[in-house]
Amino acid sequence: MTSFAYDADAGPSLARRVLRQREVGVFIALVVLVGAISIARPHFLASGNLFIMSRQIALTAIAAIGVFFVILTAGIDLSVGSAVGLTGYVCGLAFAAGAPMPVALLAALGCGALIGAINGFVVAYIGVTPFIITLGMLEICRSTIYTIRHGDSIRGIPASFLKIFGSGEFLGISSPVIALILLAIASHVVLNYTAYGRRVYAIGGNEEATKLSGINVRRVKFMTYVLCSVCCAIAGIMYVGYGTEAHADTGKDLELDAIAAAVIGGTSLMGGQGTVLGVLIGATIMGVVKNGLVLLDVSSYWQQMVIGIIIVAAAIIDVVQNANADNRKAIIRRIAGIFGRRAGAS
Amino acid sequence: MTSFAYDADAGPSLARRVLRQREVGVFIALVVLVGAISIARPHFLASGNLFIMSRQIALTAIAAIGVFFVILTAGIDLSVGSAVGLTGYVCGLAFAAGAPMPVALLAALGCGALIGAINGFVVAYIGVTPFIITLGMLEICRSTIYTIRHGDSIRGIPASFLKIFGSGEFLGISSPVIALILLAIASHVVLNYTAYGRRVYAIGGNEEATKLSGINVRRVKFMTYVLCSVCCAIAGIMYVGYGTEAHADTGKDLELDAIAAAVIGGTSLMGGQGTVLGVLIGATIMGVVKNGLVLLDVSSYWQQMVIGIIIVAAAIIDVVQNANADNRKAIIRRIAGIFGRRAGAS
Amino acid sequence: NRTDNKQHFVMVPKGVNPYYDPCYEGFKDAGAKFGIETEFRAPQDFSVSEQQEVIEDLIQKHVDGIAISANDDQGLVGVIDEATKAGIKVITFDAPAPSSKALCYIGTVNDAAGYTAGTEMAKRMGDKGVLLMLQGGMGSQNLNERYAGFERAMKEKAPHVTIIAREDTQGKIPVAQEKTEQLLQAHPDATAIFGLSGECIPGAVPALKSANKAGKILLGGFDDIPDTLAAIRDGTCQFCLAQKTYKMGWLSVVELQAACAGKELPKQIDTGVLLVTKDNVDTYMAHMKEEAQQWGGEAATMPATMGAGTAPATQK
Amino acid sequence: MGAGESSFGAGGGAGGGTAGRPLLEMRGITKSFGGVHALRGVDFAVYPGEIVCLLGENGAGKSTLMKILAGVHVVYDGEMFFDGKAVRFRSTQEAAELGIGIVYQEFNLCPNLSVAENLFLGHEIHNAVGLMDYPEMRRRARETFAALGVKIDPSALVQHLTVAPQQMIEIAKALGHNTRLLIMDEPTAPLAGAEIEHLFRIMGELKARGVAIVFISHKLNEVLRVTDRVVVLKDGENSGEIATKDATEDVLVSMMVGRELDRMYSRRKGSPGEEVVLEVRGLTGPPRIEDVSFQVRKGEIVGLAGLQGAGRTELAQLIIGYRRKVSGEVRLHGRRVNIRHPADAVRHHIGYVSEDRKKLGLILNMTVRENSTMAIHRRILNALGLISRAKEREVTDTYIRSLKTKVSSREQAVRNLSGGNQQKVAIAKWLAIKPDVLILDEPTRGIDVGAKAEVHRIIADLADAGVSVIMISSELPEVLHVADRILVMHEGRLTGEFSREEANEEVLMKAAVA
Ligand SMILES: Nc1ncnc2c1ncn2[C@@H]1O[C@H](COP(=O)(O)OP(=O)(O)OP(=O)(O)O)[C@@H](O)[C@H]1O
Ligand SMILES: Nc1ncnc2c1ncn2[C@@H]1O[C@H](COP(=O)(O)OP(=O)(O)OP(=O)(O)O)[C@@H](O)[C@H]1O
Ligand SMILES: [Mg+2]
Ligand SMILES: [Mg+2]
Repeated sequence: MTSFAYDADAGPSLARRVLRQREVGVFIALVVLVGAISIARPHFLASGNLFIMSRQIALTAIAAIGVFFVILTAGIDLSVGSAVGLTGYVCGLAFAAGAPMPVALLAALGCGALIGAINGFVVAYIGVTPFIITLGMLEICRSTIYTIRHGDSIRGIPASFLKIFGSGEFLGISSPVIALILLAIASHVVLNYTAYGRRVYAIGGNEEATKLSGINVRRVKFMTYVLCSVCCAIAGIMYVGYGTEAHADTGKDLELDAIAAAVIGGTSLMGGQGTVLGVLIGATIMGVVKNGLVLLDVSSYWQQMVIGIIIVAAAIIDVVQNANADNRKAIIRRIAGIFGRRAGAS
Repeated sequence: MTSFAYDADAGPSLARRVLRQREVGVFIALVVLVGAISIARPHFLASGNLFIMSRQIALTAIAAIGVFFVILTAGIDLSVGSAVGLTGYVCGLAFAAGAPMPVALLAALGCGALIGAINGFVVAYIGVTPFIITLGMLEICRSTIYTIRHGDSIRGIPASFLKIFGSGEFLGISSPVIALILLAIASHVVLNYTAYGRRVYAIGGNEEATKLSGINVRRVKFMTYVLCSVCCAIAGIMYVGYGTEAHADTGKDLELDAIAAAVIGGTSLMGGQGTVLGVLIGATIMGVVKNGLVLLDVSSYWQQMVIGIIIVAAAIIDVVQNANADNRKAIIRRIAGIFGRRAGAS
Repeated sequence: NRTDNKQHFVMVPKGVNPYYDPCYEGFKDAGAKFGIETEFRAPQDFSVSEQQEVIEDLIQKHVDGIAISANDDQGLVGVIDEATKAGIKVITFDAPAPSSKALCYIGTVNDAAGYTAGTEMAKRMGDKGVLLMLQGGMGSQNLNERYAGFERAMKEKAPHVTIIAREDTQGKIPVAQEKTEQLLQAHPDATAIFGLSGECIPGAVPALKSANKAGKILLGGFDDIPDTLAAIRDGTCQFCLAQKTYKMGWLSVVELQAACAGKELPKQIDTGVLLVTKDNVDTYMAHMKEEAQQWGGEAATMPATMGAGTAPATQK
Repeated sequence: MGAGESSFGAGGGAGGGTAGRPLLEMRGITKSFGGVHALRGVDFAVYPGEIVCLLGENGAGKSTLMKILAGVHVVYDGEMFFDGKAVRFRSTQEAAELGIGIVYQEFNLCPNLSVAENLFLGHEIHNAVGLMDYPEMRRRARETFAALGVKIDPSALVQHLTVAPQQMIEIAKALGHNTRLLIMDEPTAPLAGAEIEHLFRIMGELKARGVAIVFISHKLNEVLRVTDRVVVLKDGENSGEIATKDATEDVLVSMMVGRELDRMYSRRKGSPGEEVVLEVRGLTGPPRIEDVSFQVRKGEIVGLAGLQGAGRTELAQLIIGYRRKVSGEVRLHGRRVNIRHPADAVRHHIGYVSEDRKKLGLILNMTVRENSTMAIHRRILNALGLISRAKEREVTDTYIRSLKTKVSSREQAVRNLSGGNQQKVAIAKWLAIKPDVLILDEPTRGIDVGAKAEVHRIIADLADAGVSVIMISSELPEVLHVADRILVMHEGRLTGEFSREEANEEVLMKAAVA
């Protein structure tokens, strides 16, 4: 009988489930980074700092996991930041209107689901490019916030709520981090052990083939946008707890951080490639850098530059690490030959 | 059985070159928009207004054409805005250092070429995702500006320069518009009538097949990034003339507008699809909306929302118009059934 | 023959922001008092180009006067020129455009305001301690001027205070909160925080609270937005400096009227800043209004409470 | 060549035949894509337990008809009856639910998913807790493949597989769920000997179970061997039908082409020169090529035979610099050349027609013209350094004519061409570079008999014109008839070399397996 089994394959498939090579690269980058910072500034690892840093990372990572679902289908969601802002604001408004906590939470989640449903419907059932509709939603959601109260924050969030989502912690872990952990586990299971999850990857890999396999591609895509915005709603609620108020500018530009976290973590914007673990690592790298720069008293004028350089460095480490032996040589050779005319050649 | 009509190909090919169906959709949207606004507010068409509006559109469109080259290869350049800012700032610094105009211009263009070369090298020869490296460059370029003079604007730009690039006009057309027209024509020719342009589209269509056709894919990609940043430099110079100073914040968030312009104009972020004309129409739509909203006295709080809605509307018109008869029916049916449970079905 | 019908003045802020609400209130009230039609026209975002469009449009409308909060100095030279040619009186408020033909600038002189703030901070810190600073956008001209003034005052009045950090909040409250949290980690010895822009205090407050340092660390900064006032009431924030926005609006009408009456206007009127503390947090607005409302009409000379700069023109 | 006429198809014919009610009936099916009329009032019926062959030239409309049957194309005129009931599918799912399985002509797999995941995509298996039951899916996958007589690691990523295993996955997918009607659009095209035999055996078993099968192939010997009835399409219309037992290759051909045609593989008139043009010495490269050395003389046609996975494609890709070699050298006209990138190969006038036209051959969203001239941009520039449309048209039309490519216009997007015509465009691109050395990897895969003869004639003409040709083919008869000399590969090494005289299927096979 003809055998098509290539031992080359055994590796990837197993690894893919646990910690795919893909992540190792960025993970190394992360370890290096953490090492360097904590040597320069031991306080970096102090529980106090880890507490606030992890909370800040979690707030981004929750949104990042949301947009990760969308990116897996080769889509994109630019409305993430505005969705976080609006859902949080809605939560605040509900409280202001005297609603009990469950109602306020449902209002926020419902608002998120609605935003996602609109994005998803227009993308999946009308066929508009995700970039455009979600860009539109970005504007719409943000200006909705401003039209409600001309940008004023909503104060007077009930203590009962703040106790859970604000100061609230469990074994010294803040509520956003707990929420993130639960969300990450759930997402990992959904993406790797349910038909829905595999179909999300399938669409990113080959949408036509997925459709021909009798899968309702539209519905799967639609759902990814809903999931994304619901994650945003979770982040939005957490932000209200974090800020102890609902601010009008919460989540501004968050979409870029969220997408960057996913991509740094090895998610392909062309769809079908990426893992929840990678997203977490990506978000952590960004959070660590931001926190480290302040701890190291880097001048604000330079911080952005350092962030930029580290993002690129992480990506390059990642590429080199994922390249096979001789590609790696080739890459090194090119980097070396950068000044020589050889740089031009393939 | 070799049945192919020679006149038949005149149709498609001609159309594709001049105004492909792809554009008709957005073009209709644009016409509707302009019509509506000018009826509501005849002053919209007043030469004074057209002058300032066209100048603002041109500044975005020049950058949009740049990033369009990159997008055609299925890449992305997020550093567009920062590149515009930095190149303009470099131009200003050159003047501040007492350099004559040609030197200042070359400095800006050179700076652009350098930014593009770095992006291009890291993408094409090292293999980092465009999103990441250009995101890094976004941060790096912007913070470079700040570190130079802590964000101060550079004043005292020579009158000779301002005369050409600032107040300068020709038959009542401002210099940025003239620059745009020349750039657009050049780009159209390059993309449609040169081997290089053909290869740019080819890479977006099927990178491997292009490589196997004996084309140095790396070099072609590399060049698109250089071209992109050089376009940014042109925009940067124009901005200095426009603002009569070099501002540290010039070009912030411009990348989003530039990419949006391209995508609204029918460019596919998956590569291989799009035309210069489309980009121009896309940029114009955005400019017209912004300008129109101010003229129409739309409450400032609502303007963002209207912009969002119009962007989406334009995209939907585009989709519906490009769908063939029966797809169109299907889409309409879905939009109609949006509230019914049918919406969920494929 | 336009003399017989109402004059029409328009206020053009930098963009959409609650900060301008009191400005327009003052503008409106003055208009009502002096029988002038007033209008508020804000560009959609804080951009020169959109501000130009608004002004272009107002020129077509042949309004009588425009009060602009300039997004950019040079960028507005052109349009302001046009407007002046069209016989429209143009002044700037809140943010100046010195290179333009604008007749007068009414507002806070940032360096002076920074100096006042520094003086207050120095007084409260008692020439010792570690000061953390927050600023919304490192590229912002106004804020850099404020900082300059602030730093000068500190050097003169509290040379032993160390300004140990100056972080960028990007003008966003949540970012201000994150940065404050990080700063408190980086510098546990910090004794005071000062915010150069409006979002800093609202961001710093929850950070101080969750670090249980509310009230233990001296917190002050610019702008009297609701969040900040709330913080002053609950004692987390000790003071803020309110720009006299209502007064800017009011005086804008007064000066435009004077200009229309052919009067020569002073180049600059510093409306100064008002110190808001727990004691006057509920009353300062009323005072600011009263103080402003005595200008124009029959009012005579300027009282001493008026900040630096020249007296506003008064009219018969 | 009636070699394979010992048909089990006819043998089982008793079970089939056109007696009783058809399982499926299509009446007056008409379908057009924009201007292109793919089908005009086609009637087609299949009876339980019979194997029907749908025969026709490239672009005749076979795939389109089957895609309508499978619910891919939902917009068409005409009516369809399944089990006597009128049906009109709105999705592939609806067709699948009625037990219609299809192997598409083109691959439809998700490269980023595992073999098992692809196999069960759309009807995944869940365990007690409602999660994906991977062990079970892998187990069943192994079973299915075992039944198909192949061994594919179910947890391998599809992107690491070659065309053959991918095809077996497609077949396994189609067989999956209680299939009553199985459509196979050129299933054997990417397969070689062993797998084809297994496939035929499976088809026999299904037929015995009363499953109806539609079999599309351009390999007439297969058609005669396994089918009961042949339905012929020509230019989108029915052009006759015949019981296989009454048919011969010549009859079928004349039904397809509408005229007599000399299909005999044209033997070349000239003979190879003496000068060695291409020489490969100790070529070695990952993952599998080991120390390969051979020579090709001027105007010589060297056939490269072997089983799937023998490494022929890899060897070709090493030679043209698409893969990185670790040792060995390539010499042209006696001089050592350093080919590190396909660009170098093109510069040295070495062409490579890939075996995977969709992934490596064509740019589907571009036009026939743009694809045809993709490798010769430098040579069609006008005085201004711009691409000369005139020259492009000239080149394009030349090959549309000489390859008899069926296109609505040279500006038609290649995506919209029929499979075979796509293959012709892929070949045209390389003929256009006027190669000294041309490597063709499965060049006649999926193209009709007429076109096949054309390609063979073209290869012969090229050789006569002094071009050195390496033809990789899994079809031994083809190699035997076209090649002057035949090399055989096995597991990345050359395992045999035969002159045309000494070569025959037996010796080649022996060399290919050891
Ligand atoms: N999506 C499409 N758009 C436009 N034309 C199409 C499309 N699909 C097929 N065609 C045209 O319909 C005709 C029939 O195509 P089809 O694929 O059915 O031929 P075929 O018989 O399968 O040929 P082959 O043997 O090469 O596979 C061809 O002329 C082809 O160009
Ligand atoms: N394990 C693998 N991982 C990645 N690519 C592979 C692997 N095995 C083979 N390939 C590639 O698949 C392509 C087909 O090679 P294959 O193994 O089919 O040899 P072949 O002799 O060309 O077989 P065929 O008869 O299909 O031409 C080649 O490019 C080969 O390098
Ligand atoms: Mg076909
Ligand atoms: Mg092969």
